[in-house]
Amino acid sequence: MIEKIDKFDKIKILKGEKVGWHRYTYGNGEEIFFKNLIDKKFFASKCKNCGKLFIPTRIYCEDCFEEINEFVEIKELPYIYSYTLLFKDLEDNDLKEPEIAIFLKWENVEGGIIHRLKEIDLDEILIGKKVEPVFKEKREGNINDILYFKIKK
Amino acid sequence: MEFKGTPLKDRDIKEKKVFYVDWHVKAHYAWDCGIALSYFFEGLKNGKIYGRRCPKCKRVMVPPRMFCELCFHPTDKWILLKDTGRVNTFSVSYLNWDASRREKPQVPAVIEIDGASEGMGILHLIAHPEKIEWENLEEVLKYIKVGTKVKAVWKDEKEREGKITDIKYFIPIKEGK
Amino acid sequence: MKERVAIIGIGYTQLKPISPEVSFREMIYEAAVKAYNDAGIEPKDVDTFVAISEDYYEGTAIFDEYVPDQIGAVLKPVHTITQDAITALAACVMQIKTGIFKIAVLEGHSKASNIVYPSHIDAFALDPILVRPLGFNPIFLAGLEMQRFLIETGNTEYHTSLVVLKNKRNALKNPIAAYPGEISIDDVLSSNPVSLPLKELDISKKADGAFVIVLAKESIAKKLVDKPVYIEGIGWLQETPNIERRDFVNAIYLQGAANMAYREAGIKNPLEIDFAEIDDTFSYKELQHIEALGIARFGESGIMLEEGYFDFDGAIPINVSGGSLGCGNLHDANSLRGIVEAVLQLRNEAGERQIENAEIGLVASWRGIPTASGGVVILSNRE
Amino acid sequence: MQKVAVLGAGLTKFSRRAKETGKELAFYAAKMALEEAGLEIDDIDAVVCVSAPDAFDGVHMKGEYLSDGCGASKKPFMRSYVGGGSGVFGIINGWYHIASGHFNTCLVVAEEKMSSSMPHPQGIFNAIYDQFLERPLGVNLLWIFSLEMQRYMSVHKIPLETIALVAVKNKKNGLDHPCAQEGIPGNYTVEEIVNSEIMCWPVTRLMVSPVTDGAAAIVLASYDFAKKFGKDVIWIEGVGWCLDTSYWTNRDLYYPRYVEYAARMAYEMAGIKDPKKEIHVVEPYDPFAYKELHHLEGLLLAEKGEAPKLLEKGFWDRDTENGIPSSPSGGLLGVGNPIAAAGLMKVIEIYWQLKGKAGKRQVKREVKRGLAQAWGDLMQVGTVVILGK
Repeated sequence: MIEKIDKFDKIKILKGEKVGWHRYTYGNGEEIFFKNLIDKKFFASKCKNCGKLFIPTRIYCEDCFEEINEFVEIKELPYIYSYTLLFKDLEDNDLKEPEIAIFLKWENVEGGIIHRLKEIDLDEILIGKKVEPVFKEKREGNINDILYFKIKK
Repeated sequence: MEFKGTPLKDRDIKEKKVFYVDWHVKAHYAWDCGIALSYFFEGLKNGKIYGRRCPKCKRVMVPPRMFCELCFHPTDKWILLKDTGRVNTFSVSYLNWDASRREKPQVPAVIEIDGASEGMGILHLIAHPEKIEWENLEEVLKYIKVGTKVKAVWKDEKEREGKITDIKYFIPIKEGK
Repeated sequence: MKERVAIIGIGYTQLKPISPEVSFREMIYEAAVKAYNDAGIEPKDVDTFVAISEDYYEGTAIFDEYVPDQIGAVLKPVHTITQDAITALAACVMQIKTGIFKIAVLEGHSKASNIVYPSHIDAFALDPILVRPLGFNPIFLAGLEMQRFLIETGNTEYHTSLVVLKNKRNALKNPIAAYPGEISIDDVLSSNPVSLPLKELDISKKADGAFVIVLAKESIAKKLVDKPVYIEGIGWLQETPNIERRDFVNAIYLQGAANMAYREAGIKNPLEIDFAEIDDTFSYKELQHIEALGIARFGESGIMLEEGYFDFDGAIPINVSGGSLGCGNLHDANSLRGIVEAVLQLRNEAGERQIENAEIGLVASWRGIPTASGGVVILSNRE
Repeated sequence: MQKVAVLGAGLTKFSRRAKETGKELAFYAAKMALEEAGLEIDDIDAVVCVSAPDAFDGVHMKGEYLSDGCGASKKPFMRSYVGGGSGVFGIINGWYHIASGHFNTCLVVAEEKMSSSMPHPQGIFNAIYDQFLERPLGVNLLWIFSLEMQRYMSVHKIPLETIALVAVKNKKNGLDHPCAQEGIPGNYTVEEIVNSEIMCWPVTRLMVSPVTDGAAAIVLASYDFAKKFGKDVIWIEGVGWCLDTSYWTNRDLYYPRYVEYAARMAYEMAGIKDPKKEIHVVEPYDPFAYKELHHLEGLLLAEKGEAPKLLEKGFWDRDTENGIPSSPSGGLLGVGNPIAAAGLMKVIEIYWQLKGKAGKRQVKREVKRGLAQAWGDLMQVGTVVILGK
């Protein structure tokens, strides 16, 4: 280009945003997981082709690409597969209080769920620890129906 | 062949028959206008419309750009254009950006700016010459057709911010009818 | 078609934290002019064009509308791939190998500085029902992965800090790098916590920049330039989009992509490569990717790094360009920086960063949070 | 260059609002295509996904989100994206995966869930316009269509009633499509079309294709792989795509030159000298009534300004004897418009017509070669594919 901006005050920036918001209906898979979460139950989908169990429930097996229509309750509690102490909010500002994000898995069940951990003092070894959910009173079929998980004493 | 899918009614959602969750994404941006548009918007702030010329194909282009996309060659001159033009095409819109209905129509148009090369237009709005707001389709068609001459109506100088909206709208001018 | 595809032209701009003096069009145009000059051709000689972009990085819907003008592609076959640059490079290679197209161009850029809330955009990639409603800053996923990776492989935060030190130091010798620097292990270990064990200096900072690459089939490449760089093998893979199904320890996507690329390039042992430009969006990712590529055995990438195996003068120099930690994070265009570095090395034009008699280079990409997808391409200057 | 065959096709119901997530819609369509091709997911070497703006489904990097529903876990996966043209571009993207010799089979999945975007999917299109020069004017998607329609009508002096015949034809054809969106097909008179509510004059409500959720999928395979499937295999004979400048206000919108360039590329590859004779059935992109005619001229199947006249003579009707049936599927106006999946639905219609499996929609005349075309962006991209027996 044979001409460039060489004075700072000649630079123009235009502020703006992509308009619109979003409303996501749950699919057939998610619906089963959260319908049962209202009753404080964790459900997994079971693939009749490979026999694997998956949390959260989905209507297809990601590995065999077969349709799934069998769903079973998983009674035992999940364990902490990994955890992290998170210091930032969505605007990349420091959180008032850092919080613990966790990835929970169930024994011999594929997948797992992301959630938050509370009532914890930090020097405990967390990996592998069993946790139990603390539910909201009024549940409506949302991942936040679980307020948080805490270590199963 | 059995085709799958579960159609829903508006009611199903309003009456919460199905689960759903909402989210408002904060997709905010501070876009760099760059060389050509910074100059163009500076011009608008001063009540002027500038085009940019390509030395190889001689096209005078608006909106301006620092390179000619056909010759793939740098453009070399700022050309002061008139703030009048000709309607290349127009429409009569009863819709806002989000598909909500408008009582009174708006007239978006591609306006070829006088002084730029043939066919060089920009998108803008055309208003009623006196009442500013159009009553209905019939009234628009009395004033506007492909080829109608139009003139820019500018915001007051102190209100101008260096944006495309510094031109409030265009209005049809006499000999165009 | 048996003929290889070669890179014959590269064009790129300075990488910078902000670039307010040029629009995305002007920035890309500059890179395109350089690429066509480097390849000794004009845009009208090009048969097909591929660009990479993501709507929410650009702030526009259907961004491919705004691609053709600045790369000289008006009224030509042009399409956008919304993925990393190596997957898009594969799109160019496959088009040329159909025999219909002789010369192709690939464009990728970043205007990350224009995004006001980058973490909101990353969060918008999370599953809207299962994860996003929790409201976490999506960087938590890197924290979770780094935690498990360090525990299971035995690599330590000392090793991940060493990656940052190496790459920022390498960037001192790369004139286009946005974040070069001489820092210590302690600087990294004591930097602000973000999502422990992930700290501020473990994370590559965003940068703006544009890249254009010209490719041609071998017979044409040899006529046009005297130092074509050949694509010996290319691979790309999607592990899974679901956070709960991904492997937190092994980069399965790179294992799969590498197998594809090694097989096509006839590489039996990864140690045959002379250097590599590997995704280092986060410090631990370079180690994870080194192990996935088979350059180091499971759990040994940290030790080999410590012994200088991957230093500029080591057995297999990794990220001599400075990587993302040294040059800046350009989203999906990161691997274009890697490809450009590999081309400069294989043309013996890397100046102070030149690796002696480099013949085979590898570039590996990752699309960043929250994906588990990436690609591998193997380049050489062997006739 | 490897010859590429189409071995199977799948579709979901088209609906204004689907309960399923985009992943699940993609799964249903992909699974159906695999079943028709008699293949398992392990037979698939690579997966291509096409989908229009991420802002519809409301997920950034939407290709990643959809990939497991497209069967792409642990496979080479690529999402290509040319706006509205993506539907037909999906088969082109899959074509070069195989024609290059890199893969033997490729699953192409097109998905769109527009209903997630609020307050109305049309609002999402505000962001396709230039943020500096056009969005600040409060621009609506339909502006650009009505501006183009006005230009097309005024240059060729085409009456609104003639253009309305496209909507009459397609909505009638759509009655016979099993996936048609509820309330979209129907028997309408020209008057009903012309006098329906004005949206953006000269565009009225019944001339606009609806907002739709849906998915489509096809299975592609190389010549050697497809030989096992006997004789009635459908082949890809030609592909073409072309993108015009983004400065749409500097182009004369009366004629889609980018569609012509794409069509010429495909005709050349297919060895077609006289398209009007050698194309036996066509599915041009019809998001708006006038657009079908606009595209038929770009595809060189009618002279400039002639498509409307031929329409009046029934040249494009489904049961024409000597004309070229256009949009026998019912098109976007008659079946629904889930953007990327709409484009692939049109490709699938050509595939089913050539296989004689279009049921009540089967055209009367004999067909050996058909063309599907999609359009997109700011009146800017043409994508063309030619299928043959």
